[in-house]
Amino acid sequence: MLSIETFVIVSVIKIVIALFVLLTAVAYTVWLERKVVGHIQNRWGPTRVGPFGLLQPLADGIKFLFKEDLTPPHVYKPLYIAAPMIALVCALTSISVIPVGNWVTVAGVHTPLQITDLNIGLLLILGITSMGVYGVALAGWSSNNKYSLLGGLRASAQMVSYEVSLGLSLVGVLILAGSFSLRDIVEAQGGHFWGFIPKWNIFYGGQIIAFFIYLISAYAETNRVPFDLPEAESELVAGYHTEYSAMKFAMFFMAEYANMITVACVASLLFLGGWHGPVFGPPILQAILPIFWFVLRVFGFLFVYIWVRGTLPRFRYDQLMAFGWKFLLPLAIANLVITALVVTLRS
Amino acid sequence: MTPNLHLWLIPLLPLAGAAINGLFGRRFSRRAVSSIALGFCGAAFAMALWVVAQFSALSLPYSEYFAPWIRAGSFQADFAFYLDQLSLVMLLVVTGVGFLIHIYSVGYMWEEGGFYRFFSYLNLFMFFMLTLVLANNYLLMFIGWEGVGLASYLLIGFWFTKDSAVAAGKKAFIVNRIGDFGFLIALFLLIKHFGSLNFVQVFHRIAPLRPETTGAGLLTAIGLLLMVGAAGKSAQIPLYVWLPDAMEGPTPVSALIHAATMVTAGVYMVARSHVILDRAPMALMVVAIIGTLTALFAATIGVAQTDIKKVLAYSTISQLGYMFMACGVAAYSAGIFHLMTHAFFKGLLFLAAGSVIHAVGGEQDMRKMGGLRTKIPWTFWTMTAATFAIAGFWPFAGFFSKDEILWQASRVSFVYWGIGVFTAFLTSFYMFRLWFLTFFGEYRGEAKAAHGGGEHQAGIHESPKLMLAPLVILAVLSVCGGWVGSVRFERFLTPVLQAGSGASVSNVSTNALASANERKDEVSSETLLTAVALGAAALGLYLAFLMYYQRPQLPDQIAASLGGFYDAVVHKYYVDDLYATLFVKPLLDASTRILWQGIDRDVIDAAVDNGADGAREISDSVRHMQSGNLRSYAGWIAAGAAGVIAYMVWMGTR
Amino acid sequence: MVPLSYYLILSGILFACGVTGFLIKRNIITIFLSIELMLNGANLSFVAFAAQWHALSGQVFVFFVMVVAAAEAAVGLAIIIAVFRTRETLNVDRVNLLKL
Amino acid sequence: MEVHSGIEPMIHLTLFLLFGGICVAGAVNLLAQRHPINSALSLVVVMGSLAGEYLLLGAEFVAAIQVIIYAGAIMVLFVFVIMLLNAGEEERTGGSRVALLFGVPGMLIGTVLMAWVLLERSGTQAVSMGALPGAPKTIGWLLFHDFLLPFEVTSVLVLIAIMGAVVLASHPESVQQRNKER
Repeated sequence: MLSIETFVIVSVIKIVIALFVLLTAVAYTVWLERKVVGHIQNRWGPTRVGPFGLLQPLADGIKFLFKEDLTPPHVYKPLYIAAPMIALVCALTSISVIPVGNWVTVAGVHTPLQITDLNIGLLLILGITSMGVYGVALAGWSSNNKYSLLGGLRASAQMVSYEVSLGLSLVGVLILAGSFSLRDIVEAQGGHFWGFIPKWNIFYGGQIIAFFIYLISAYAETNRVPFDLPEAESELVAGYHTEYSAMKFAMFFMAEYANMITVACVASLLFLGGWHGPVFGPPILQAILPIFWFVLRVFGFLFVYIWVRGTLPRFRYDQLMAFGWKFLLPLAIANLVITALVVTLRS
Repeated sequence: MTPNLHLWLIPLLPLAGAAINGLFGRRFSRRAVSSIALGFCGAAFAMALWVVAQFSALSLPYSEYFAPWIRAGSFQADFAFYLDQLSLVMLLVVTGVGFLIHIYSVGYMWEEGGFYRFFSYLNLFMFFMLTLVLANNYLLMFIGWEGVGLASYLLIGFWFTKDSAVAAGKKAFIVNRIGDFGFLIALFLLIKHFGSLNFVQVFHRIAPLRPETTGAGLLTAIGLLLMVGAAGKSAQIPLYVWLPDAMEGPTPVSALIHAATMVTAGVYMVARSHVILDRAPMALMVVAIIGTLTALFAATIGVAQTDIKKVLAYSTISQLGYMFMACGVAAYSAGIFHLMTHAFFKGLLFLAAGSVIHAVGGEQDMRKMGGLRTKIPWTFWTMTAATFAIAGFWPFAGFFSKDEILWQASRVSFVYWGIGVFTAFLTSFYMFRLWFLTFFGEYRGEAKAAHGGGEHQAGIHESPKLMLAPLVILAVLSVCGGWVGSVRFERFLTPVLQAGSGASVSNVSTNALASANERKDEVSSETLLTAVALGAAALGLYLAFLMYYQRPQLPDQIAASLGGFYDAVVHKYYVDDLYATLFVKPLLDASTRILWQGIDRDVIDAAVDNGADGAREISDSVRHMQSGNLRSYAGWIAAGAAGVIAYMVWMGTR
Repeated sequence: MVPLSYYLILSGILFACGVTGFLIKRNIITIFLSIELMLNGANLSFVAFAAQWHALSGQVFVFFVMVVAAAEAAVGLAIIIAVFRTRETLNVDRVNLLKL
Repeated sequence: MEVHSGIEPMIHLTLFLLFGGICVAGAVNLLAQRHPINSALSLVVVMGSLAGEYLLLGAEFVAAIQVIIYAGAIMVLFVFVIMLLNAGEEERTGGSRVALLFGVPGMLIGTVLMAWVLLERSGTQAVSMGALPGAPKTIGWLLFHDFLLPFEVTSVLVLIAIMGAVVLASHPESVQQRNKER
C-alpha cells in the first residue's frame, strides 16, 4: 500500500525508463535488421557510422528530424496528421503492461518490474493493437492517393482478419494459466517437467501449434514479410505511408518496430516462460539475470523476424486472406478446443 | 405375478406397416408392399398368440399404462390398455381373421392399381380396430371407433374413380357419424355424472346403483345412447342402410371390415358396458327389440337380393341382429360367442364370394352364375362349410352360438325366440338359395373376358393358392369353431361379464348369468328348442332346394303371387328413399337456404368483406403517413416513445 | 462515491444524442453510427444497473448487445453497400421509393 | 486499487466527469460533423471513454471487450466501408418536417423526463469505484452456465449475419459470373 504521491512518482519513473528503453530498442532493432539482412544478402550492412555502424540509428533519427516535413496539397489534413500519432501512441502504450522481471525493492519501494500489473493486461494489449488499425487505415485514406488507399484497405483488412486467429491462439495459454495478468501467466510457467524440461507453455500440450499460429498472425499484424502487402513496394509504391515523410513517416516506422518488440515480448511471456531461467551469483546478479533471460528471448524472437524477412518471398493478397481465414483460424479453434479438453480432463 | 406383455406393440405394428406402405409404398414392388403389410399384421397376430400363451400366467384383468393423454381436473383419460377375457377374444378374432384376410387380399388385389394404398389402409384399420379393442377407457375406444370408421370410409371408396363407390363411402361415413353422435353424448353423460371414462372406474362407481326397473333414468339414457352408437357402427335399424352399399368396396374389405370385425365393434361395446345396461332394463329391452327386428328385417330383404355380396351384406346385418338380441337378453357371452363364430363363417363367406366373383370375372349377379361347383371345387367346398355354419346345422360353428342365443332369448320371452327361429329359417333359405344359384345348375352368364381370362366358360378358373389357403383355414374354423361349447365359453367370459353386476342386477341378467349352472335341469326344454331351430334350418334348405334347384321357374311365380310385398322387399322396403325424403332432402334445403345463403353468405362473408372494405378506407386516409422518408418514420417512433415515457412517469409518480 | 443516477443520466444523454443523430443526419452511415451510439448508451445503463443490483447478469447482457450490434453492423453495412451500388447515394432522403 | 481510500471519491468523481465529458463531447461531435468518417472516429472516442466508465464501475472485462470488439472491430468495419464507398460529405437535403416537428421535441421531452425521474425518484444509491468487479472468470461462468442457451442462439445469429452480409454485399454480376462458370 503506497501513498498516492509515491505511487505517482514511481509510475512516472517507470514510464520514462520504459519509453527510453523501448525507443532505443526500436532504434537498434532497425540497426540489427539492416545488419542481419545485409549479411543474409552477403553484404556488410551499415558500417560507416561508429563501430559496426552502431551509431547508424542515431544518424537516421537526426536525418528524420531535419528533413522537410511536407504535407501534400490534397490530403484530408486532420486525419493525415492524426494517423501517425494514433499508430505510434498505440504501439507505445501496449508496452505498459509488459513485465520484464520479478518484483524488486529499490530505495525501499517494493514494485514490480512493469509499469502496471493489470489483471486484464493481455486484453489491454489486444485492445490497443486493435486500435492500432486506425492509424494505418486512416493514413491510407486521408492521404487521398490510390496507392495509399489500397495499402490502407489491405492493411486494415489484414490486421482485422489476423487479429482473430492471434487472439484465439492466445486463449489456449490463458486456459492453462487461468488468468489474463501477464505476470500470473509467467509465474504459472515456473519449474520443470521431470526435472529438466522447463515448464514453458510452448512445451505444454498443443501450445507449440498455438505458438506458431501466434508467430504467423503476429507477422501479419505487424505487416512484416511475408505479409507486408500494405507496403508492397513493387505494387503500391510504399502502401499507406506513401505520402508521408520526415517525422510522420518516422512515427510509422517506429510504430512498426515498437509493435514488433511488443509482439516479441508477448510471445516470450506467453510461450517461452518469460524471465524464467537459471539464477545464481550475488544478489545484484540475481536481480539482473531474469531481465537478461527475458531480453534474450525477445532478441531471439526479433532475430527470427528479421531472418524470415531476409529469406521468405511475399504472399499474394488472396493467398494471405485465404490462409488466414481458411487455415489459421480453424487450426486455432481446433487447438483451443483440444487444450480446453485436456485441461478439463486433467482436472 | 403377471409378465409385462407389451400390449402397445400389438396396435403399433400394423400402424408401422401402414405408415411404411402409405408413405413410401408407391416406390415399392408389389411383393415388397405385400410382404411389409403381411409382416406387420402377422407380427401383431403372433403377439396376440404370445399373449394368449401367457394367459395362464396372467392375472386378468391386466392393464398397461403408457402415457397421460388428457388431464382436466379430476377427469383423466390416458393412453392405457386393458386386457381381459373379452378383449382377449376380440384380440384373437381381429388379428387372426385380419391376418388371413390380409393374405387373401394379396391374391385378390394383385391385379389392382393402388396396391400399396390398399394395404396401408388395411393395416391402418387393423391399428384402429386393435386400439378400440384394447382401450381401457371409452375415449381411447372412441378414437379407435372413429378410426375404423375412417378406414372403412377409405376402403369403401377405394376405387375412388367409381362414383357409386365414393357415394357409398360418404354414406357409410355420415350414417356412422349419426351413431357416433349418440355415443359421444353417452360419453359426456358418463363424464358429467361419473367423472371418468375409465372402464374400471366407471363400472366401479355404477356398481352400487339400483337397476332402474321403475321408470327410465340416467343409466337408461346412457344405455340407449350407447345403443345408438352401436346401431350406427353395427348397422342396426334404423342406421343399417350404409352396410349394403358398403359392398362397393373390394371384397376382402367387405369380409374384414363389414363382416368380421368392425361391424361387431358395436356388440363388443355393448357387452363391454353391460354393467350399465344391466341396470337399465328398458335400454336392454330396446336393444333386444332392435336386434330382433333387424335380424328379421334384414333376413327378409336378403331373400330377394340377387347380388351375391348384397345377400351376404344383409345376412351380416341380420346376424348382427342376433348378436344384439343376445345382448338384449343379457346373454352377452352368447352374443360374443356368435360374434366369434360369425367372424369365421361370414369372413369365409365373403372371401369365398370374392373367389367366385374373381372366378367369373367380376360378375356379382347370382342369376348369371351357376354350375360353378365343378369349376372351382375348393371355393365350393369351403363355401359349403360356411353356408351350413351360418344356417346353423349341427355340428357347424353357427349352430352352437345361434342355438345358445335362441335358448337365452326363449328364457326371456318366446316372442324373441319365435322371431329368431323364423329368421333362422329365412337365413338358411337365402343362404342355400345363394348356394344353389351359384354352384348348381348350369352356367347362365355369358363368359365375359374380364380379369377372369379367356372369352368362354373355360375362362372360369380357380383362384390362386394364396387366396385358397385362408379359405381352407377359415372353413376349418367355421366347422370346428363352435366345438368350444357355449358353456365353456361363458365360463371363460364370466369374470368379465359378471364384474360389477352384483346381487342388485335385474332378474333378466341373473337368469342369464346363472344359466351356466342351471342347464342340466332344462336339458329337455333346450333340446326341444334346438330341435325346432334345426327343423327351421332344414326347412329353409329344403325350400331353397325346391325353388332354385328342382323347379327354377317357381320363384317367379311366387314373386308374382306376392306382388307388392315382393317389390317392397326387392327395393329394400324403400327405406333409402324414405330416408332421402325424410332427412336428406330437408337437411340439404335447410343448409342451403339458412346456413349457406343465410348465415355464411349474408353474415360471415358480409362481415369479412365489410371489414376489409372498412380497413381499406381507413388505410387510404392514413397511408399518407408513409412518406417513404426514413427519418420521418423515426420521428414518429421518437414521438411515440416520448408519449410512452411520459405516461409511465405519470403512472409511476402519481 | 458517485451517485448511480449520474451514470444513468450519462447513458440517457448518449441515447438522446443517438436519437437526435437518427433524426437529423442524412447520411445513412452516420444514421447507423447513431444507432450504435444508442446501443452504447443502453450498455452503459446495463452496467450501471448491474452495479446497482450487484447482479453480474447486467454485464453479461452487454455482451449480447455487442453481438447483436456486430451482426447488425455486418448486415447493415452490406445493405448500405448494396444500396449505394444501386442508388449511388447514401442520403436517406433520396432513398424514399417505398411509398404510395 | 493501490491508492489510499481517503481521496478515492474525489478521484472517482473527477474520472467520471472526465470520461463522461469526453463521451458527450464525442457524441455531440458525431452529430456536428458533416463527414461520416469524422463521425465514426468520434464514435470511437465515445466508445473508448465508455470503456473508461465501465472500468470505473468495475466491469473490467466488459471494458476490454468494448475496446476490442466495438472500437477495434465493429468501428473498423464502419471506417472500412466509409473508405470503400468514399461518399464524401453529406448533402443538406430537405429532410422531413415530421422528424423536426415531432421527433426532436419528443426526444427532448423523453430525455428530460427520464433525467428528472432518475434524479428525483430513482432509489439509486451512490456506488464506489469498481463497485461490482466483473472478473473474466465470473463473466465466463455466467455466460457458459446461466446464459448458455442465449449464448448459442447469438452464435447462430452471428452465423446468419455473416451469410447475409456475404450474400448482400457480393456483386450481382460477379455472382452471375460464378453461376455461369458452374
